[in-house]
Amino acid sequence: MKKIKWIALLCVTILCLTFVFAGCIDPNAGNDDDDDKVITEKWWEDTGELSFNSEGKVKYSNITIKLATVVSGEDKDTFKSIIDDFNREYKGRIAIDSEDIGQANFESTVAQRISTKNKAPDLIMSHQKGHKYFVENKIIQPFSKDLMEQSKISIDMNDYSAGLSRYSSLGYKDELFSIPCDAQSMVVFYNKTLLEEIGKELPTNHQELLDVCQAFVERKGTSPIAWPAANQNNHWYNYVFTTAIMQNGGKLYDESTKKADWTSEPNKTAMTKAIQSIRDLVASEGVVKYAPFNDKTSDDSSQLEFVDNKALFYVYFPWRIESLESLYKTRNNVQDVTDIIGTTSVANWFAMDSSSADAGKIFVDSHFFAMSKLVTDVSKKAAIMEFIKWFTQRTDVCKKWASTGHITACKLVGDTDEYKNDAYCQRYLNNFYPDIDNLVSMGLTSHYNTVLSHIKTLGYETLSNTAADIESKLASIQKSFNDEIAMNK
Amino acid sequence: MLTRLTDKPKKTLSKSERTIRKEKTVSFVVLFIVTILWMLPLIYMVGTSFKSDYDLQTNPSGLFPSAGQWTLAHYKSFLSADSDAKIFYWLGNSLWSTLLHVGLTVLLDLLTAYVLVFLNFKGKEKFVKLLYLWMAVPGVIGTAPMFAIFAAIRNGLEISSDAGSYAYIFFWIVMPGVSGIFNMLLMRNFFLSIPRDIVDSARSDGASNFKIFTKIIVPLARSTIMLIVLFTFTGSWNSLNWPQLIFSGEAQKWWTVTIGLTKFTDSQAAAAATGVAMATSVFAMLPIIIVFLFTQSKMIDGLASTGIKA
Amino acid sequence: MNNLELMQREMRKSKRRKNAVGYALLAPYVLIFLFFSVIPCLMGFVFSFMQYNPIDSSKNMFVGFYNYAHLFDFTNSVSLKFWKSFATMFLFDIVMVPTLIIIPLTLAYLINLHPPGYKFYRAVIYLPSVISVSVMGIVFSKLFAGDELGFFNALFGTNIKWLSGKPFENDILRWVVIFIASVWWQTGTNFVILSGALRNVPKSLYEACEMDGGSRLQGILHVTLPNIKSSVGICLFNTLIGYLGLYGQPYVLHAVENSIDQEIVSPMMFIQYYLKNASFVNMTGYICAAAIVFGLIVMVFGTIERKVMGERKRTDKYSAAYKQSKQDVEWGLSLKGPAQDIQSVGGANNVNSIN
Amino acid sequence: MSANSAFITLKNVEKIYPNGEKAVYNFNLDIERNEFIVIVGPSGCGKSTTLRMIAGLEDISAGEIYMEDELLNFKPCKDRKMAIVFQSYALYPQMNVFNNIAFPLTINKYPAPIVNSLLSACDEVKKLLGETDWHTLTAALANVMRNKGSKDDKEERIATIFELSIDGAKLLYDFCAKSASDDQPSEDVKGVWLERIRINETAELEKVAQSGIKLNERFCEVDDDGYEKTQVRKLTNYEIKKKVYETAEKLDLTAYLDKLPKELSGGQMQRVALGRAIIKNVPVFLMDEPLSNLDAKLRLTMRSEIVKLHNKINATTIYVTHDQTEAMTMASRIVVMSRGFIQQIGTPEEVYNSPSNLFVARFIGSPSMNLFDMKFDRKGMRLKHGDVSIPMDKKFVARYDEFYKGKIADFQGILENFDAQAREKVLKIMSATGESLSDKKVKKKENIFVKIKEKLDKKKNGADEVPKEKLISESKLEELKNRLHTDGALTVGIRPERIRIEKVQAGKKYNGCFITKPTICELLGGEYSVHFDFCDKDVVARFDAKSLITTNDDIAVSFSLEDTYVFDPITCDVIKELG
Repeated sequence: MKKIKWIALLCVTILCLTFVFAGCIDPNAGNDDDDDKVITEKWWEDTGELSFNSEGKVKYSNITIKLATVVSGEDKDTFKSIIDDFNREYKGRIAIDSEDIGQANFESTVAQRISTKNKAPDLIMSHQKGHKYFVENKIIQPFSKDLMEQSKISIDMNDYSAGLSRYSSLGYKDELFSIPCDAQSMVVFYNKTLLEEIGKELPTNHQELLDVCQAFVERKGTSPIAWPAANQNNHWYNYVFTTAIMQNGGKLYDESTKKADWTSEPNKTAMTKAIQSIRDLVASEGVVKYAPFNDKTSDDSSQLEFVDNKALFYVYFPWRIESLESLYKTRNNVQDVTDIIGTTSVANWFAMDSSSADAGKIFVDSHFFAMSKLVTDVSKKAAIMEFIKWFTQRTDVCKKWASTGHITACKLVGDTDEYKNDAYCQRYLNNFYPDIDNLVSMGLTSHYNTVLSHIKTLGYETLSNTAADIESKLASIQKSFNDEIAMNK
Repeated sequence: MLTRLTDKPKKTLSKSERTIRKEKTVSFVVLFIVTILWMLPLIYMVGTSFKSDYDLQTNPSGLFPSAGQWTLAHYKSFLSADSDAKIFYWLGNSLWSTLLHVGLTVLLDLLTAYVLVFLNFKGKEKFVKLLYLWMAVPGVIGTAPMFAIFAAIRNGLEISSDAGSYAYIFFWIVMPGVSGIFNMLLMRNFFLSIPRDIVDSARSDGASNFKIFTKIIVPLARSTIMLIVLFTFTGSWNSLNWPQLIFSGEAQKWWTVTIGLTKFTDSQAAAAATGVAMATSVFAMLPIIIVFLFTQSKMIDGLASTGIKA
Repeated sequence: MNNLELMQREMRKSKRRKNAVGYALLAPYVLIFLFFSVIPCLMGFVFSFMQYNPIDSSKNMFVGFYNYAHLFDFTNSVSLKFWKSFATMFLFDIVMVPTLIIIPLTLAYLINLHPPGYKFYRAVIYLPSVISVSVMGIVFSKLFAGDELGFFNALFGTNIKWLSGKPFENDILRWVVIFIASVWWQTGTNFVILSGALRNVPKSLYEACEMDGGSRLQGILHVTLPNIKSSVGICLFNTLIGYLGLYGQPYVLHAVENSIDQEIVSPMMFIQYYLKNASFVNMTGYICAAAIVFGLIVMVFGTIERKVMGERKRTDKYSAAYKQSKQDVEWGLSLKGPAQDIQSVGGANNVNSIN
Repeated sequence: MSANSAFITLKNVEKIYPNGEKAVYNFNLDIERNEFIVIVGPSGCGKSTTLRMIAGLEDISAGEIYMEDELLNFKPCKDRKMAIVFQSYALYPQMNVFNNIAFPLTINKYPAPIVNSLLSACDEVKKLLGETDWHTLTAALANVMRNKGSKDDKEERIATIFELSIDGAKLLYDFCAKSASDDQPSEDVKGVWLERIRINETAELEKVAQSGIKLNERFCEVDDDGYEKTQVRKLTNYEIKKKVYETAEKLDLTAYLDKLPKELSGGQMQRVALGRAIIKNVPVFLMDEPLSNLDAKLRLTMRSEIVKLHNKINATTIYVTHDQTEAMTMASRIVVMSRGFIQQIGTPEEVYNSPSNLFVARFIGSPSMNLFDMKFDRKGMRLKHGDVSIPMDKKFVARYDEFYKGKIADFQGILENFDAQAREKVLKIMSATGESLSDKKVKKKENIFVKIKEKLDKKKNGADEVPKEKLISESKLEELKNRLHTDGALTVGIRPERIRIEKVQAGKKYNGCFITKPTICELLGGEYSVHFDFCDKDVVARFDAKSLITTNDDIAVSFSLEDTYVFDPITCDVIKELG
């Protein structure tokens, strides 16, 4: 008898321990997929109250905001200098303490830190793809309307590019969760002299691109396009392949069910056309010598191709421009490259029928601001909104940030002449992103990881060996995509 | 007492001596080849860490850099302060956490085995039976919930200071491995083989439990302790999946060597970083090799002295 | 209260004191053992019946056998990945575990013949097991690099893509590299234990066997192997459990050429991939279920190993059979009747007649 | 190959260890069949090495060992038809007693006649049916068939009950199984069985006739000139079982057949080791101090057991021990050894009563022989020590002179050509005297000048320094020379039981006796062993325990000349023996 008593005791302790950690069980069977949910009960709170100075503006007394940003590449220094400008301007009132976390596990780190309240950031600046995940797991809180009225700091989504601002509600009816700040994608640098040599114009659609490449190969014999290495990192799949899909009218996943429906009709032809468009470039060996998949390419070697005038186009991130120009100057000992290196965008490159509306779309990843649920002090919230407004709507700040290739998402700034004909924007930015309303991002799915990894598998399966049957690949990868989503609901 | 002859008689090898001589030569040849094979990777690693980048491309098949290509560039690169390979921190973290892990395990195993064998109290047999049953349960089942507990308690504690969370993380790296059942039962089996009259006589001389433990039991258990040190050391130095879970969000300078060096083997690792990868691994391996050179003969003899009974 | 009760109370108190000391000294181990292995395992068991989200606890709910149903539904591609990862691991273990017992045993046997310079050989053979797994990964991925920069490719002028190949299809070469690296890395530990055991076999047993007419091979079979069985048992258990939870080697020596994120070739990697990645946070229940199933399979192997290597219950009853034959002889005599007593004692098949 | 009649002969066998140390010096011994040879000596005297050389576990550096005129030197030990019992028993820890004993049988092949199993089985069953009464037979068979147990067990039981061979039992079992339908087989079934036997026999005979194999009456294949052909085959389980049971019976281990060695006591383990030796049924037994790990009481019983066993299976045994009582009680012949040299070979009585030198005298017998030094007074023809004097007769003096002349001749022979043999002779003598090379100070008239000169010479011509043995033999020669003309001390020995002691009564006169007080009186139960000082050495004597004796009684000690021995202290050889 004693033994059974002993075992029973042990089981009871275990059960209650799991409940403690599992938290209260309320089977909110609500399916989180429909996009205009209403927040039933708030998982954040407001404390304290605002104080105003003479002009009726909110008075801040040395509030420090911990900012976690995903910006950690070559544009890190510019971002740091912008933050220093802000701290100088708001000295004694607001101070930004920014920390950059690597792109690979930014979302899981921030989620874990906020959920375990350990070194949790107050403000998050990260790629749009992770924000739906944040709101699903109740990591971030919205910028509430009445706070805006109280603090008289209003951020209105109409001032921002339509393409990006539609994501700011993250699926919650007229809530403002994340504010777009910029957008960036893969852009194209091209060699003007080489273009004149082969007597061609800048391609405006897929067919023209093929002709230019064909002509270049006949004249030069080297690969016209230098891609980043697909086997080294996922950039090629995340930006170029997705843009091709967008330009052919494809959708990565169905908005409402969040599942991939690549085999049903409207999307299927779009996906096949997208794959076909890239195969045109990659398949015929001659056109693109360095297909992104063979193991010799690396980011540096493809850059060398362009700098040594072997490649006509070089597809890479915009912030690579300075190092690209300086490298070109040294390698070809030329003083001024303005009339040698031109810039354009991948718009209309992959659209099979260039007349369609989607032809100009570019898949971007844009930085959005979001506030951690742990922020409670109202004046701190106001300070955060002040900073966001300062960062996104100040033209001089946007110009400085644009110099690293991030086009501003705010129309107020974008439309001003000062921004448009600023030297850098003039020469590069406007060519990189012809129409910011055509920028498309990941959208509202918390399974961004599944989406990206399956797009990558699709890309690899269908493009690394160009004879693969597209339809069967689409079906099999879609099945794995949907199974994973089903598991992760 | 044998009388010694001044001049040695002519050496005539008898049949059995000849077979022993033949066996020795065969084993010498085989072991020589095996040793060469075992040394090859190590020599290659050290050699490549000194090759200049140019030499890395042109003479990959040379164990050592070709003339004039010796360079310390790779060592300089990761030793400089701002480089992202924080090798010193990694070494420090790995060393002290492994030593603590080994020390705790040995201490705990000795204590528990001593209690289970030499002290008697109610429910001892039941506990041992439970241990034997639980030995079959692999630790993998507990990883996910343990991670959840780790996160939940950290949430509860709300540690603000860096040192606090550093200590908390390493508490969770060291502790799970300490209660390994296999080692403890190994020690218990060894204690069972010690004749009881040694302990009884000591106890009759009035020795307290503590004195018996330190003076008699521990010296006897030298070989099993060596075995446990051998298992726990390699186990904790090479542990990969649990620390990876815990370090997912932490600063790089808190990582252990094994986790740190996986940075070079990840798919994202740049292909051209061979030199730096080799230099870092040589540097990471150095302290352990030095410790090994001193202890290995003592360790191996210790292991063999009293044999092991499972 | 006569002294009997007094004496009993005294005895009870001393017993209680003895128990107290026992429990006190046992407390640290029991606490750590309970907190770090028993409770997590049981919670894992409970979570496998729930849909559990560690970050946002409002989502947790009991789903009964939903997770297990998913796991055992082979059409679901995620579960399929889990079961396929078993296949490669078993195939690899069947080759790996015996090798990691045989090679160290032969090396230990050779070392025990003490050829000249054996101390140096012993140190070198044991050296790699001190090195961390990622260092081994770096060295062997460069040794067997696919392009002509790899050491062996350069040495032999070949261009074999060692570490490439899609998992489950054409990555046999990669498993060969992992095999070689693991043999190089892990022989040391078993080698040291087995050479210790070999040295402890008493020499007089070999002489006895030789005198009884046993050849050298029978010497090994009847004297060496039984005596080192316990040490072989230890090595086998450790290697088996280590390689069932295979994670380090394939992670460090992964397919470099066309690395695909979802490179899952062993159950541990499957669990680790979905645990580490925060975006799969809702799958924790499913992962616990997978871990439970994987744990059970490892337990089955563990117990089989213990049964095979453990003390076998001795069943033969020779003394009983002897008594039986003694009775039979008397019985036979009584049957034959008194007349032939003398003759039958001699008995046709006398012992010495045979040789 | 010299035709020597002895069963085992060892011809000047020597053993040199790889590091150059010589352990055994020309060991010559002829062993007859059924002898119980005991090699006895202090530890490290080379006795175990010799045994291991005979067994084949150690290599023989020089000399030959023959067994039945067959050279053993290069034969592996498994072909030497010898069994060895180790001091540490060397039982296989993982096997139970049955398997330990059966081990030699399981791994070896034994010659056996090629028997036509079917024919011999039919013949046996026919004989059985004829002899025994049908009803008792069928009752017994039914009984065996009824109880549970495997087919083999039942066959084995039938074989033991009716003393058939295993094939006969198998045949009988088949018959019973076939006719198992009616449990009490009636009369006519016997006819059926006989009929079936006949059919089998005729069929078999035809086959044999066709194949042209000739069979003798016991159905064993016979070659042309009538000798039974033999084949070498493994023993069947039944044969092994029978033999192991038999051996276990002899050593009454039957109750422990299932136990593991670690569960047995010292005595039982020892008997299992003996069993494993006996079962091989080999003519020669080698035992390396088998009893030294047992307690005293058990040692006594085991001693008699071993001797009884030796006689029962009339084997030849070579037994090594360091305990001289075991040697005396068990041996038919004793070999006393010291530092690799044989001191004496002889029956226990010879070794006890006429020891060849001081070492044997001192070693054999417990309590050991009393030895004391006395000066030899040639003129007075008596041995004198202080006031004690023993009159000697003329024969002794002649013997004395003749002994020393012989010795001097020997030493001169050694010194003439000082080669290896001579050196070994010196070593042999020293092994008896107990001196050792290292600490021997060579007494030479040397003063400081001689030493310096010597050193100079050595350095100058670098002559190899003179071997120590030569120096020692020179000094001994001189001592022997002056023994002829001057009176040196001699060592006199007498066995304790040969000394007569009486308690001194007041009145009685004791002439020719030595009156003294005992220093210790040890009561051994039936008698006292009385210690007293005599010629300033401690001497032991026996005294019947009927009357009490204490250390303050006076005792009168007397012994007769015949009971004494006289040894020369220089070479420790015996001069005068008993009588």
